[in-house]
Amino acid sequence: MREKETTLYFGPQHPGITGNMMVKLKVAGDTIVKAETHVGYLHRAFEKLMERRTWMQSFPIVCRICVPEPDPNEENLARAVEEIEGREVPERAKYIRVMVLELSRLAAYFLWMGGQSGTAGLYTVPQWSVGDRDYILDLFEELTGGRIYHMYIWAGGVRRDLPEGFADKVLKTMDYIESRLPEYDKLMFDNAIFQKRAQGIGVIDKDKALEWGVVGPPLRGCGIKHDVRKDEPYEVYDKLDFVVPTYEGGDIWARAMVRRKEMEQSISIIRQVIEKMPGGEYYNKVPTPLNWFVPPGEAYVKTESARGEFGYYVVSDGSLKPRRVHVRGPAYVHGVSLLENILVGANISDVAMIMNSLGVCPPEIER
Amino acid sequence: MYNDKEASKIVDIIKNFARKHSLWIVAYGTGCGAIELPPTMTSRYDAERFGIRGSATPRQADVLLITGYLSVKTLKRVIRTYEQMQEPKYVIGFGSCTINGGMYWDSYNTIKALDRYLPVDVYINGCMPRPEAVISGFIKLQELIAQGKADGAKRYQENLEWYRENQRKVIKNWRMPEYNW
Amino acid sequence: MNSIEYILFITFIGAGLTFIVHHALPKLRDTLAILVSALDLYFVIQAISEKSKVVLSIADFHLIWKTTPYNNLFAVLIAVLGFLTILYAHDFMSSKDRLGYFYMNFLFALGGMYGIVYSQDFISLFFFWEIMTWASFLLVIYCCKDAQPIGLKYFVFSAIGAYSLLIAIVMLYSLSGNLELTNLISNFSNFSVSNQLIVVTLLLLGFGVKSAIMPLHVWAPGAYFISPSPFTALFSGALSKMGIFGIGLVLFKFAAQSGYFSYVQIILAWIGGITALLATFYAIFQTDAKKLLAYSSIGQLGYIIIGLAIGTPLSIASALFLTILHAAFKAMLFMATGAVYFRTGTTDMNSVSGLIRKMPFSFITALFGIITVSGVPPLGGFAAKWMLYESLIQSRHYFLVIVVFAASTAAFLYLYRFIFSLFLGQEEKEWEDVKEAPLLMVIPMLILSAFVLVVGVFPGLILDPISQSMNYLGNFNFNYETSVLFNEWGNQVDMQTVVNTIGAVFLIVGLIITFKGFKKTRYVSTKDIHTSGEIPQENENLTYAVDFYKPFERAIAPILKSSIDKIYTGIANNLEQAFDYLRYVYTGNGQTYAMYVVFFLSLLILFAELIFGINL
Amino acid sequence: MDKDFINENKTIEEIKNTFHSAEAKLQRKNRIIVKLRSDLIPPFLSYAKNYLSFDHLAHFSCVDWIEDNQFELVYILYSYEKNIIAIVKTRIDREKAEFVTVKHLWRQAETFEREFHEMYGINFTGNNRLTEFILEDWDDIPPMRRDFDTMQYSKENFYTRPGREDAQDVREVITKKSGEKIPDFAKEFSVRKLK
Amino acid sequence: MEINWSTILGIIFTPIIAFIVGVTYGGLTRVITARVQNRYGPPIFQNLLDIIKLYSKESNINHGVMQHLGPVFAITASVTTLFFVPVIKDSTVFTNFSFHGDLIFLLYIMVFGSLGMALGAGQTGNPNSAIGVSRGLSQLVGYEVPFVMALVAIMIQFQTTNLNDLLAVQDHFTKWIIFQSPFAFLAAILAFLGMMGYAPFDVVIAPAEIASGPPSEFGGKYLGLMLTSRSIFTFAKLVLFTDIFLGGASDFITLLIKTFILYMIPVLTGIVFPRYRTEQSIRFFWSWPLFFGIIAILVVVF
Repeated sequence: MREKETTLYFGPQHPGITGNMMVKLKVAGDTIVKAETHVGYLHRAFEKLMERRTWMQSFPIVCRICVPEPDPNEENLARAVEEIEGREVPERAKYIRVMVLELSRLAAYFLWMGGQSGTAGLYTVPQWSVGDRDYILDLFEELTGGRIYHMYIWAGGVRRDLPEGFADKVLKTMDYIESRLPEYDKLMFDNAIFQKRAQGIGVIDKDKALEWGVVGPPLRGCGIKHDVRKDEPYEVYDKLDFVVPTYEGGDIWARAMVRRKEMEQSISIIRQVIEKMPGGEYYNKVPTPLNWFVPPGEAYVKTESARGEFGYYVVSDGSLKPRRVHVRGPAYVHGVSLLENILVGANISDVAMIMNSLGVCPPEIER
Repeated sequence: MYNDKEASKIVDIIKNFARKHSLWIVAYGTGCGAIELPPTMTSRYDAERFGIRGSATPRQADVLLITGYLSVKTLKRVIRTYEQMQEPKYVIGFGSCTINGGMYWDSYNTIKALDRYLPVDVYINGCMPRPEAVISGFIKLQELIAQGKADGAKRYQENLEWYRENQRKVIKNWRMPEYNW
Repeated sequence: MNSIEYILFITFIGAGLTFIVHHALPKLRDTLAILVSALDLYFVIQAISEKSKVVLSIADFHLIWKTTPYNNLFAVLIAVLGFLTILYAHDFMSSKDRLGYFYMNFLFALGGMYGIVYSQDFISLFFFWEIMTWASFLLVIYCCKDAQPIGLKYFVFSAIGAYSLLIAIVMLYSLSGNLELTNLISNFSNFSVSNQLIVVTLLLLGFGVKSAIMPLHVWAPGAYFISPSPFTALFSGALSKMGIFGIGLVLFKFAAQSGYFSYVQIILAWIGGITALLATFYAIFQTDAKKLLAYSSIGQLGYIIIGLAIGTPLSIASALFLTILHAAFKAMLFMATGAVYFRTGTTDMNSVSGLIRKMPFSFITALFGIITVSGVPPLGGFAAKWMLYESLIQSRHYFLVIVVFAASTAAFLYLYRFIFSLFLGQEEKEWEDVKEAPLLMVIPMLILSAFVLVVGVFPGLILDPISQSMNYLGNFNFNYETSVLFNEWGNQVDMQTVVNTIGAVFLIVGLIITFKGFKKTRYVSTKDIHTSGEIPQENENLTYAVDFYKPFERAIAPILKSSIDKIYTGIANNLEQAFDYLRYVYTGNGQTYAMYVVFFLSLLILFAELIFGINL
Repeated sequence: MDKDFINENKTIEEIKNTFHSAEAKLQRKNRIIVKLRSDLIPPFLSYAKNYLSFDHLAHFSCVDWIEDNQFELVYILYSYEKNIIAIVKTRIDREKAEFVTVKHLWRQAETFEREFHEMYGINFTGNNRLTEFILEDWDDIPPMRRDFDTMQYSKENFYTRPGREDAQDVREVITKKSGEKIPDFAKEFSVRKLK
Repeated sequence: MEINWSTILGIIFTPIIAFIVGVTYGGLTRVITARVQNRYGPPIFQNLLDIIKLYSKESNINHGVMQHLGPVFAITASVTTLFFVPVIKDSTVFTNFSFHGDLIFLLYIMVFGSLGMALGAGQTGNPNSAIGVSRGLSQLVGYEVPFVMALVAIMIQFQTTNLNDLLAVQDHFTKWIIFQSPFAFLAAILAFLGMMGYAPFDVVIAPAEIASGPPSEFGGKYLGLMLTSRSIFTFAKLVLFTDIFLGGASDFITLLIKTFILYMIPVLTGIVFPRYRTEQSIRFFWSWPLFFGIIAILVVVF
C-alpha cells in the first residue's frame, strides 16, 4: 500500500546536505511530517582500526574523524594518553596547542559561515569565507605541513616548534580576518532577508536542549552558558581571558550569532596566546612509538570544538595498542535524534539551514 | 562541396572543445576529500575559470568526483548516481583511498580499488590532494577529452558484465534497478 | 409544426419514451436518447433560419416561444452540448442501474432548457425553469444516499431562486397586467424606481442562484461533485448558463432602462470579481478533481457576470464568448475527469497519478481544457480573456481588472494541480492496468478540443452570432475580423499571426529536438528518477500531491483566514444549521411538500399585499 | 587536597549512602568512577539524573573484555550544576548480551544503543528502534567485537591492489627488535597469528 | 500580415541576435558575480560552451512525451514573445509582429513557456520537480499582480495597449515612462526581479532545498534547449522593459546599453541577498510592489 505522505530523499547526493548522509523526509505539502536520519555512508571503522594500530599510529587516524576541524580529535587523544600515563606536557606546547585549536576553530567557523549562507542561497559569502579560511590553512601548512590533516598535536607535546616569524604571520592573519568580519556582518548577519530566514526557525528551547543533550553553540544559543573551556579548563585556557557568548531564542539566528561572537573571542585568544607564549621545550620525550606501552587505565577527556563538546573515552589494557577509543562527536546527538525531532513540522526550505546550524557532520557520527 | 568526413571532424573538434571547457560536477561529497572542493571551487583557486561548476543532480552532470574512500553503502549510491548520468560522463578518483585503499587498507567497510567498480578516467593521489592537485587532475581530464581518450562511459558499457560482477561481489543485497542502455 | 414545437415535443416525448423503453427494450434506450438529442440539434439549427414562433393561449395568458438571435445562441449551445454529453453518457453510464430514470431526467433537463431559452413570456419561462430545476435535482440525487443532503441544499437554493423569480413575476404582472416579454420591456420604464429596483434585484437573485454567483454558490460544489459526470458536463456547461441567459436579459432589457443601472452594474461586477477570486482560491485547495472543477466553474461564471455587468460592447462580447467557451472547456474537463473516474473509480487527486501514457486522449483533452481556461494563447480562452481585460481597462475599472487578473493568474495553480495530479507525475502501480476510455467517450472530448482550437485561431466565427445577439440585447457594436480582435483604442491582436508563429516555432524546434540524437534518446520509467542516489522502497510514495500549494496557502492565509474566510465559514455553518432545521420540515412526504408550497405561496401573496400593496 | 574535591567527595558519599554495593571512587578533579552491578544500573541512573542533577549523558561507551567474556558498559554523566563527570561502569555477559534501555532518561541514548546493537550485538530491551544504523546488509558477526578480524574480512571481500604485500605487523617488528614478550590474548588477534 | 523580405530577415535574425546577446549576458553575469566574489570567473562565452556541450551529450533520457515537449513549449514562448516585441524602434526589420499583438497578449504568452515547462517537469514524476513547480506557480501569482498594476497604469495613462504606440509616446528621453510614471516603474521593476528568478526570488530552482527543482530530471539536449530558451527569454524580457519604460532603442548600441543596465538590477541584487522562503516571497510582492502599483494607478486616475 502506498504511503500517504511523499518521501523526499534529502541526500546523500544532494546539494543541500552537509557531508555524506541522508535524511529521509516524509512531507505533506512542504511541511515535514517525519524525518529519519540515515548515516553510515562514511563508516570506515576507525575505532576498529585503532585497535590494530599503535598509540602513535592512531594519531593520523583520529584527525580524519572530523574533516572540517581535525585538531580537537588529536588534542583529545593526546590528553587522554597523557592522563592515563601521567605524562607532563611542557608549558610552551600547551600554548601552541591552544593556538592550533583556536585557529582550527576559526577555520571551522569560516567554513560554517559559508555553509550556512550557502544553504540560505547567499552564494557570495561561501566564496569569500572559504577563501579567507585558506589563509588559516596556509598557516597550518607552514606549521604542520598539511592543509587539512595536521597530525600535529601528540602525546607529550606538539610535533614541531613554531617556525621562525610564524607568530608575526599569525598576528597579521588575525588582523586581516578581524578586518574582514565587518564585511561579513554587512553581507550576512545584518542582512534583513537572512534574518528573516533564520529567525524563529529550528527552535530548541532550554528544556529541550537539556533533554536531548545538546552541546556547543546550539546550547549556548538557548541561553545556557556552558563551555568546556570554562567548565573544565584544559591546557592553558584558565590563564586566558575570554568570555562565553550566549544568545536567547534557540533558533538558527541565535546559533549563528553565538558563532559570530565566538570568532572574535578566538581571535583575541590567539593574540593572547602569542603574547604570553613562554620559551622552552615543545615536547617531552616519549618512548619509541613502536615500543610505547601505555599503562592500563581509562580516561574520559573532552574538548570544546567548533560544534561543541568533543568527548573521547580511551581505555588502555597496558599493551601497545589502545583497547578502546570511543569517540563521541557533538554531531552524534545533533545529527541523529535531535535532528529527527526538530525537523518535524519544519519547512523543506529550512532543512539544509537547520542541519548546518546544528553543525551536523556525518563522519563523527559513524566514524 | 565540403567533405562529410572533414565536417564531422570539425563538429567533433567543437564538441570536444565544449565538453572540455564545461565540466559539471555532480554534487556528491562521497568522502572526506569533499572538504577540499570548496576551496577549489571558490575564490582562492576558482575552478570556474576552467568551466568547472557544480550541478545539483546526476542528470545534468558530466563528472562524478569520488572524493576519497568509498564505503560499501556509499558505493551502491554512487553506482546509481553514475548510471543516472548522461553520456559522455567521466569519473575522477580523488585521493589515495580510491587508488589502493589508502590508510583504510584493512577496514572492513571500504573498497580498496575504485576502478574495479566504476571506470575511472583520472586518478588524483594524495591524502588529501591539494586544490592545485585537483585542478591539475581536471586539466589532465580536459586533455584526455580533447584527445577523445576519456572513454570511461564506453568502457563501462562494453565491460558491464565484469563491472557488475565486481559490484555484486561487494554489495551483498543487490536491489538495484536494472540499467537499460 | 415548426421547429420549436418539434424541439419541445421531441424532447419531452423522448424523455418519457426512454423511461418506458428502459423497461421494455433496454438496448434501444441509449440509441433513443442519442437520437432525440441529435434531432434536437437538427431542429435547433433549423429554427435559426426558420425564425419560428409559437403562441399558446391559455385563458388570458399568452405563452409565446420565439427564436431571436440571443435565444439561438443559447439553444445551439444546449443542443451541441446535450448531444455530446449524451453520446458520452452511453459508455460512461453503461455499468450503472436506473438508467431510465437517468435518461428521462437528462432529457427533461434538456427540454426545460430549450423551453427557457425560446420562451418569450415569464409564465412559460418559469414553468420550464421549474422542470429544469426538478430534473437536475433528481439527477443530483441520482447516485447514492450521500447525495441527499447535497441534493437538499441544491433544492433549497433553487427554491429560493424560484420563489424570488415568482415574486418578481407576480410583481411584474400586478404592475403591468401582462407577462409577455416585449410588453414588459416597453412598460418597464413606467414603473416606479423602487419597483424597478425590487424587480431587477429579485430577478437577478433568481437567475443568480443558477449561475452560482457568490454568496449563492453554496449548492454548486457539492452538486457538481456528486452528479454523474456526463450530466455534470451539461450542468456546468449549459444548465448554469440559464442563469447567465436570464441575467443578460434582465440587465439589458430591463435594468438598462432604470436610472440606477450604473449602480447595479458596479455592484454586480464586483460580485462577479469577488466570485472569480474567491472561487479560484477555494479551487486551489481542493483535493478532488471534480470539486476543483466545480469551484473553477463558479469562478468562470464570475468572469461572465463581470463581462455582462460592465456593459460595454467588448465586455458583453467577451461574456457571451466565454459563455460558449466555458460550456466547451468545462465539458471537456468534466469529461476527462469522468474518463479517469470511469477507469480508476476515483477522482481524488491525492491518489490518482501518472495516467498520461495510459489515457493519452483524455490527457490531450484535459491539456486543451486547461490551456483554454487559463487563457493562454493560442486556444480560444485567450480571445475571451483579452476582450474582457481590454474592456475593463477601457471602461476604467482599474481595480476590478487587477482582481480579475489575480484570479486568472491564480487559476494557473489549480489548473496545473488538476492536470499534474491526474495525468502527470509518478506512474503508480495501482493504476498499471488502466486503459483509455471507450471510443464514444473520447469522440465528444476530441470534438470539443478541436472546437476550442478553431475558436482560438478564428474567434470571429463565434463572434458573428454573438454580435447578432448583442444587437438584439441593445445597440452594441464592436469591431472584429475573423481572426483579428480590436479594442476600443484600435489596438489589435491578430490571432492568425500568433498561431502561425507559435505553430511554426513549436514545429521546428520540436522536430529538431526529436531527431537530434534520436537513437540515443530513450524513455525511462518514472521510477527511474533522481532520488539522491537512494533506491526507494516499494511502499514509499514519490508522488507529490498532498497539500500541493502549501506555501501559497500560507502566503494568502492572512488574507483568507483573518477576514473573509471566518465570516464566510460562520455564515456557512449557520446555513448548515438552518438546513438541519429545514430537514425537520422536509419530511420526505410528497403531500407535505405540496402543502408547504401552497402555504408558502399564500404567505407570499399575503406578504406582497401587505408590504407592496400589490393587488393580485 | 580534600578541599579541592569537596563537591566530588560529597557526591561519592551520597552515592555510597544510597547504593551500598556501589564502588565509587575519585579519579581526578571533576571525575568520579562508579562501578555497579548491572541490575542496579537503571535505578542508579534515574537516581543520578533526578537527585544528583546529572542532566547530561555526555557519553555512553562499550568495551569488549573478551578475556573475561564480558562487555563493559560505561555511562558518562555530566552535571552542569556541580561540574562533575561520573563514569558509571557495569559489566554484562558477552554471550547473552542484553541490557535495558535508558532512552527514557536521556533521549540521545537511543542513538548509542542503536550503534551498540549493530556493532556489538547487544540487545537493549525497551528500545524499539534497533534497526540498521550504520552498516547495510551486514551478515558477519558484529564488527566491533574483538574476535572479528577486519583484516581478514577485508582480504576476503575486497580486491586489494598489488603493492601492499610487504605490510608488516608492527608487533612482529617490535618483537624482533626488543625481544619483548607478547601477551597471549594479543597473539590471537594479530595480523598474522604468531606461533 | 504581409510577408516581405524585411519580415523574413527579422524572423531569422531576431532569435539569433537574442540568443547571442542572452548567452553573452549570461556569461557576463557569471564574470561580474565572480568579480564581486573575489574571483576571476569563467570566460564570457562560458554559457555558450555549456549549451553546446549539453547539445552534444550522446545519450538523453525522458520520462514521456511531455518532458520531451516541455522545453519546446518554453522556447516557443520565448521566441514568440520576442517576435511580438519591437526590438529596434522604427526599424522595418526588427519590429517583427509587434503590431499584431499587445501588452495583454505578451503577458499571457510569457506564461505559456512556464506552463509548458511545468508540464514537462510534472511528467518526470520527481517530487522535487513538483515542489519546484508549485513554488514557481505560487510565486507567479505573487509578482504578476504588481506587474499588471504597473501595466494597467501605463495603459490607462497613454490610452493604448500596443508597444509601438508606447514607443511613439517616448520620443524624447524626458518623456520616458520611467520619468512619466515612476511608481509604475518601481512596481514593475520589483516584479521584474521575481520574473528573472535571481536571488532572493530563486525559490523555484533552490538547489540546497529541492535539488534544482523543475529541471532536476532534465539533462543533455533538453537542458540545453531550456538554457537556450532562458537566454532568449531574458533578452526578450529586457527588450520589453526597455520598450515600456526606457523609450526603446533606435540602434543596437543603445539597446545593449539599456538592456544591460536593466539586467544588472536583478543580477546585482542576486549577489547580495539570500533566498526568500516561498510565502515570504509572495508576501513581499504583495507589500511594496503592490503599494507602488496602487499609487501608480491612483496617480493616473487623479
